[in-house]
Amino acid sequence: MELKSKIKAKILENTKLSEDVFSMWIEAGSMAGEARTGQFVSLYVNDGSKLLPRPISICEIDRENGRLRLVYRVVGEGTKAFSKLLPNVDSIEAVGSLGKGFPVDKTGDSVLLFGGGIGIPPLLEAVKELKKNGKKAVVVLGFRNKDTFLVEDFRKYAEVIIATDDGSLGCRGTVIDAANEIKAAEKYGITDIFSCGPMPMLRGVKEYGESRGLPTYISLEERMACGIGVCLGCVCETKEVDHHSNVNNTRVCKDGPVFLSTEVVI
Amino acid sequence: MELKSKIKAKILENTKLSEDVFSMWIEAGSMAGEARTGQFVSLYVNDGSKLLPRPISICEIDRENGRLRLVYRVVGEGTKAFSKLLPNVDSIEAVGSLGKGFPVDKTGDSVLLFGGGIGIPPLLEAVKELKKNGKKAVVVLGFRNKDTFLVEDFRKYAEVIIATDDGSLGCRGTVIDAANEIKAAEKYGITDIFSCGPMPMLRGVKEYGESRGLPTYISLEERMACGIGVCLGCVCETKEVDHHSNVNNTRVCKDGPVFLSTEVVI
Amino acid sequence: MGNMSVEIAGVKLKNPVMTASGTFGSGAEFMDYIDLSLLGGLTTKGVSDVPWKGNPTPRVAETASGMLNAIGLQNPGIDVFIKRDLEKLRGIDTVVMANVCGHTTEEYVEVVKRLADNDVVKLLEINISCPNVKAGGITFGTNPDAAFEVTKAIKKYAKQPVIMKLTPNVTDITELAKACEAGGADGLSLINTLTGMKIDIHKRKFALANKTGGLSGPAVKPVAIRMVYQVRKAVNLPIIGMGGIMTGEDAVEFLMAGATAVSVGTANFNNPAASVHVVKGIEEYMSKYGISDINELIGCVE
Amino acid sequence: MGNMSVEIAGVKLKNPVMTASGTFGSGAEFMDYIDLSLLGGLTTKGVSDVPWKGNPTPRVAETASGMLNAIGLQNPGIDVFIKRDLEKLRGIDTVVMANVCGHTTEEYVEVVKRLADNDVVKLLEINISCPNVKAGGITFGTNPDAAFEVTKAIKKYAKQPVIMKLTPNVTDITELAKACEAGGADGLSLINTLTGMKIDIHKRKFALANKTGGLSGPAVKPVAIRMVYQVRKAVNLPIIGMGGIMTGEDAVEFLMAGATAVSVGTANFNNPAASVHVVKGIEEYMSKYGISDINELIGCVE
Ligand SMILES: Cc1cc2nc3c(=O)[nH]c(=O)nc-3n(C[C@H](O)[C@H](O)[C@H](O)COP(=O)(O)OP(=O)(O)OC[C@H]3O[C@@H](n4cnc5c(N)ncnc54)[C@H](O)[C@@H]3O)c2cc1C
Ligand SMILES: Cc1cc2nc3c(=O)[nH]c(=O)nc-3n(C[C@H](O)[C@H](O)[C@H](O)COP(=O)(O)OP(=O)(O)OC[C@H]3O[C@@H](n4cnc5c(N)ncnc54)[C@H](O)[C@@H]3O)c2cc1C
Ligand SMILES: Cc1cc2nc3c(=O)[nH]c(=O)nc-3n(C[C@H](O)[C@H](O)[C@H](O)COP(=O)(O)O)c2cc1C
Ligand SMILES: Cc1cc2nc3c(=O)[nH]c(=O)nc-3n(C[C@H](O)[C@H](O)[C@H](O)COP(=O)(O)O)c2cc1C
Ligand code: FES
Ligand code: FES
Repeated sequence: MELKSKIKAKILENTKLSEDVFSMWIEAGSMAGEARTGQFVSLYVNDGSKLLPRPISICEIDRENGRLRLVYRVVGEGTKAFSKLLPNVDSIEAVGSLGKGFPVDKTGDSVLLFGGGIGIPPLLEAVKELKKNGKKAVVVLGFRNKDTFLVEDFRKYAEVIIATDDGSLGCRGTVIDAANEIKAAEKYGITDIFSCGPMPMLRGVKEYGESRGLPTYISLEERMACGIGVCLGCVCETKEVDHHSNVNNTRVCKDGPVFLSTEVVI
Repeated sequence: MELKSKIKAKILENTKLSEDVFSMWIEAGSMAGEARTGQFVSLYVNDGSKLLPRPISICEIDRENGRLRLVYRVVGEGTKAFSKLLPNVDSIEAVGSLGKGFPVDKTGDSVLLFGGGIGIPPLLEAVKELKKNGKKAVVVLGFRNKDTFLVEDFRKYAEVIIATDDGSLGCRGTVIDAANEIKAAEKYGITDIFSCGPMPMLRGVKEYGESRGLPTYISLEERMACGIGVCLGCVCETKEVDHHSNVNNTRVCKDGPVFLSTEVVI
Repeated sequence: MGNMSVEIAGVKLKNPVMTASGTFGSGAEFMDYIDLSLLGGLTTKGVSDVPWKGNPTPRVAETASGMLNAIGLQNPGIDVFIKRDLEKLRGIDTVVMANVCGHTTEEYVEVVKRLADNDVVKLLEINISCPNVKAGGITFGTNPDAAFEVTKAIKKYAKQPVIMKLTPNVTDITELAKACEAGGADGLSLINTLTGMKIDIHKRKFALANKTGGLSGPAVKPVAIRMVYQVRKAVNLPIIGMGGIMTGEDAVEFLMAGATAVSVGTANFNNPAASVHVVKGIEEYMSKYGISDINELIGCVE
Repeated sequence: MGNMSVEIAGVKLKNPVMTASGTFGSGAEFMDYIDLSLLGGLTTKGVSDVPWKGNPTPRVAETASGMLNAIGLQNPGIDVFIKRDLEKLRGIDTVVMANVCGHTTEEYVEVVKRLADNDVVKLLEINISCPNVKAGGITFGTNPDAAFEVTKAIKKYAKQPVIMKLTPNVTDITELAKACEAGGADGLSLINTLTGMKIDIHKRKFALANKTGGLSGPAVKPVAIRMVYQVRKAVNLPIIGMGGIMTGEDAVEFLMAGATAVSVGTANFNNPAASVHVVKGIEEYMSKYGISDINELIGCVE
């Protein structure tokens, strides 16, 4: 068996998408070949004082060329350092791909995807793969304002509905408001829901999906130390006793980040 | 009064001189204008885990263009990081110029300079200035072997005598052996001695100079934390009670690194 | 290549590099990343008599050259640990040390009894020093009398050598070390984490739900080296040194300070293969300086 | 801009940023680098009744996100300090805190008496915690009874408010804090350095001639924040917080933990203007969040 290892991935592209959101393509070799939609990679900062990984979801997978796209928001010193890396000059250390992603192979015909803010990127690979599997994807994207990102990328594969907090673009309000406005689940004969975004949104999505009896997959975030399931730093409470931990806690990094909404307590 | 401050100096050149010795030119602005021969600058590593300065002697001063030359040996992680900086792309943080240098203005007509290993670089600016002041300079340089550096630079301004530990170039033995072999002090009517290098060499030079009654200036090294005279980390024992510290200890960074050999206990 | 094997309380390790409890899961999780048999040993996550749920999240936070954790010793309990986790390690050619936690002497003893006849476990490490458990735990670790008593109680039932793991959050660690020695300990592990705190100034909240957590990583190495040195001068027990080991050079520093073996902890989060890199780094050091037996290095700085 | 001034034991600081003893010389050395009047205050290097020569070199070593020092309190003695060093600070619009060290209660008292009528000194900081002095010093700092006694003795003669500076090398820092409070202290400074050690594995020697030294810098910040928080809950004295402050954000973290003022230490070695940058960083934080009075931040995290 081939061992997984930390790689030094060349930066192929690193461009600004909106005020504080950047898109990076890295040369990831076999890591890209094995990557699954909804998984994440652990990126490391090139600074001896910053030891822990920055988990970043996989936004697009180019398996043939061994490349991964990562879209990230600059929120702290680590992501700031990432935004300064120069394509074709710099490299970044990465471990991955990690976790369990969206079950793109197991859904029904028509999937509704809710993405909020920096939770949007991982849904892009999901809609691509859903489309490849011959399924319909409808995406509701929530932004703070009209300073959006990735919208055109989504339009290539799915119908896109936009909600903004300030109403400067699309529907004013939450992604749930936007979905309700057009009765999305009913209109598109939705069979499954995928979602990634801030916790209040995920709670709304959980309610939206469960109240309609739809399998609802949500991607969670938690502070991580290892990213590989060994430190128990990143747990989320579970309804039932977790298979691994033998208590009502599951590891977001290893058993998630994507969970069926009915399994976890959020 | 203009305050001194930490500058971000552009790397103008960063080339390998020998197996592990590099030469760097930095854009230092007014810092270069004020620099004196034998002073040093504090260089900082661009890594949050390494907080303390790396003191590096000034090898050449280009006052007109505001540039400084620093020649350093890669011995640890900080100097290794320096050696990877790219000219015209990277910058380096620096504080300086610091300390008291060689008294190029106060010597007699003929100065004998002893340099050993990575103690050699600061003598280059010294010979340049001695020559400019119309004085004669004779330089004895000690290397481990024939993998030398800066020799041609010195030849422009001074007569150069070489000693190597393994005899692969010049005189086999120490710089003192080489000086003795040609009776240098006597032959050149030496009036003063300047020296920089490892401690055993400095002890030899001190003895050589003092036994001949020559003013002997030696440049010392000590582990530093501040480089600006405030932590008392870098002291050297003194014969007399030191003016600043009021004990028999003087600060290498502030009151040195160059001392009259008769003042310090080494 | 020189001899790298060392002995801790009669148990031979092929090299002095182990992994630190709580940073290495139950060991098996690392099989995707490294060949476990390259390690001298591994230490499993603290296990208690019944499953523990641990603390609320956030449980971890990054700090300068280190991290804070307040996992709260979440673990599946001794039953699942023995039946499932230890079985995964059976047959792997490395020394397994089981780390044991509890709130009371009885709880420690219960776990030790259950492990007594398990032949996968070759060493017991008793965590009397976790700062994240409110009752019991920490008082054993800071009070010499309690440390003495719990060591004695455990020794009565333990069939494997007993390594007592000490906390650095004390005025004089040698007192604790001596108490454990007097209680019959076969070795000592040090250091556990230093109690620390971080505040998120933007949210005006503690970075950890538990407020305080344990500081680990290179930041604490100087404290760990000092304590290993102090303890080595105070007792006659083998020491497993840890605290901030990232490289083979860090490990050599612990050996020179007096540790017989070392554990790699936080570094596993920086690179899942860190422990194996530490082994290789020690090898390089030994060949660079022509060291024929690693035991020469142990405590060589006086 | 919001109000930045705070009060420590009746002494008003224009902002909460001071500098830490031993990292700022006698203050005047920094005039080449910063305008001292931008600081809330400055603390001078520890001074004793007679000149102290300190330890042999090497006295300092770098560690991950920190450093070790074993200066051994070299200082020119109280005479030169008063006649020369303090005079250079006369007229500068910042609060001068004199840091006092000694081996015995008598030595501390002698220095305090000598400073009693000096009008440049506005605060006294009593270092009962330096780990680098073999006799006296450290025992005061780790023993509550001794801390109480020395505080009481000093208070009898001191004319300036007395800030007792505590060591982090103890099992329970609140005991020491309470002892100083009972002895009449007007405030507390914390933390001094954590005792640490580094070995040069290539030379097989201690990195410091003194073997052990004091660890400071960002590496220790989580420990310092924890202790400030603990002490604030235990006593009713103003706290000057320190340990690893590099930026305004670090300073705000200390204020939120419960410090009324902060001291910038090791950061001065990374950048001689660090203390002034900390002042500016706090200003930026306040204006970003629209804070009208810095006192709102003090202890705001519960
Ligand atoms: C499974 C998962 C997937 C993610 N995918 C993305 C993505 O695709 N794009 C993106 O921009 N962000 C993503 N995030 C959030 C991202 O990890 C953080 O924004 C990033 O780690 C911040 O690092 P920093 O150094 O800039 O911030 P700092 O605040 O300086 O980081 C300090 C520490 O906190 C951790 N941290 C800070 N914020 C978070 C957070 N929100 N979640 C987890 N850890 C955090 C950092 O990893 C680091 O250890 C994801 C998080 C998780 C858990
Ligand atoms: C006044 C003075 C002038 C110097 N001039 C030169 C020069 O022109 N060229 C040159 O190559 N070197 C010079 N040195 C030595 C140089 O400072 C060290 O080699 C360098 O700091 C090593 O840094 P590092 O990170 O590579 O090594 P590390 O060993 O990783 O450094 C760790 C720490 O130790 C300190 N340190 C390590 N070696 C020394 C040393 N020999 N002296 C002082 N501190 C040390 C570093 O500054 C750092 O804080 C000078 C030293 C002094 C005191
Ligand atoms: C996330 C985490 C969990 C830990 N859990 C335990 C534990 O269960 N039992 C224990 O004795 N020590 C535990 N520790 C302490 C480590 O085993 C080790 O003593 C400490 O982290 C210092 O080593 P390091 O700096 O290499 O990490 C834990 C440390 C971390 C970082
Ligand atoms: C080089 C050095 C010298 C010090 N000297 C003293 C001293 O004389 N008196 C004292 O009370 N503290 C002394 N300290 C401790 C500092 O004042 C401060 O408490 C400690 O360094 C933590 O702050 P920092 O992390 O910001 O440096 C010294 C610290 C350093 C680094
Ligand atoms: S981050 Fe360590 S278990 Fe998930
Ligand atoms: S290095 Fe601080 S006084 Fe010289």
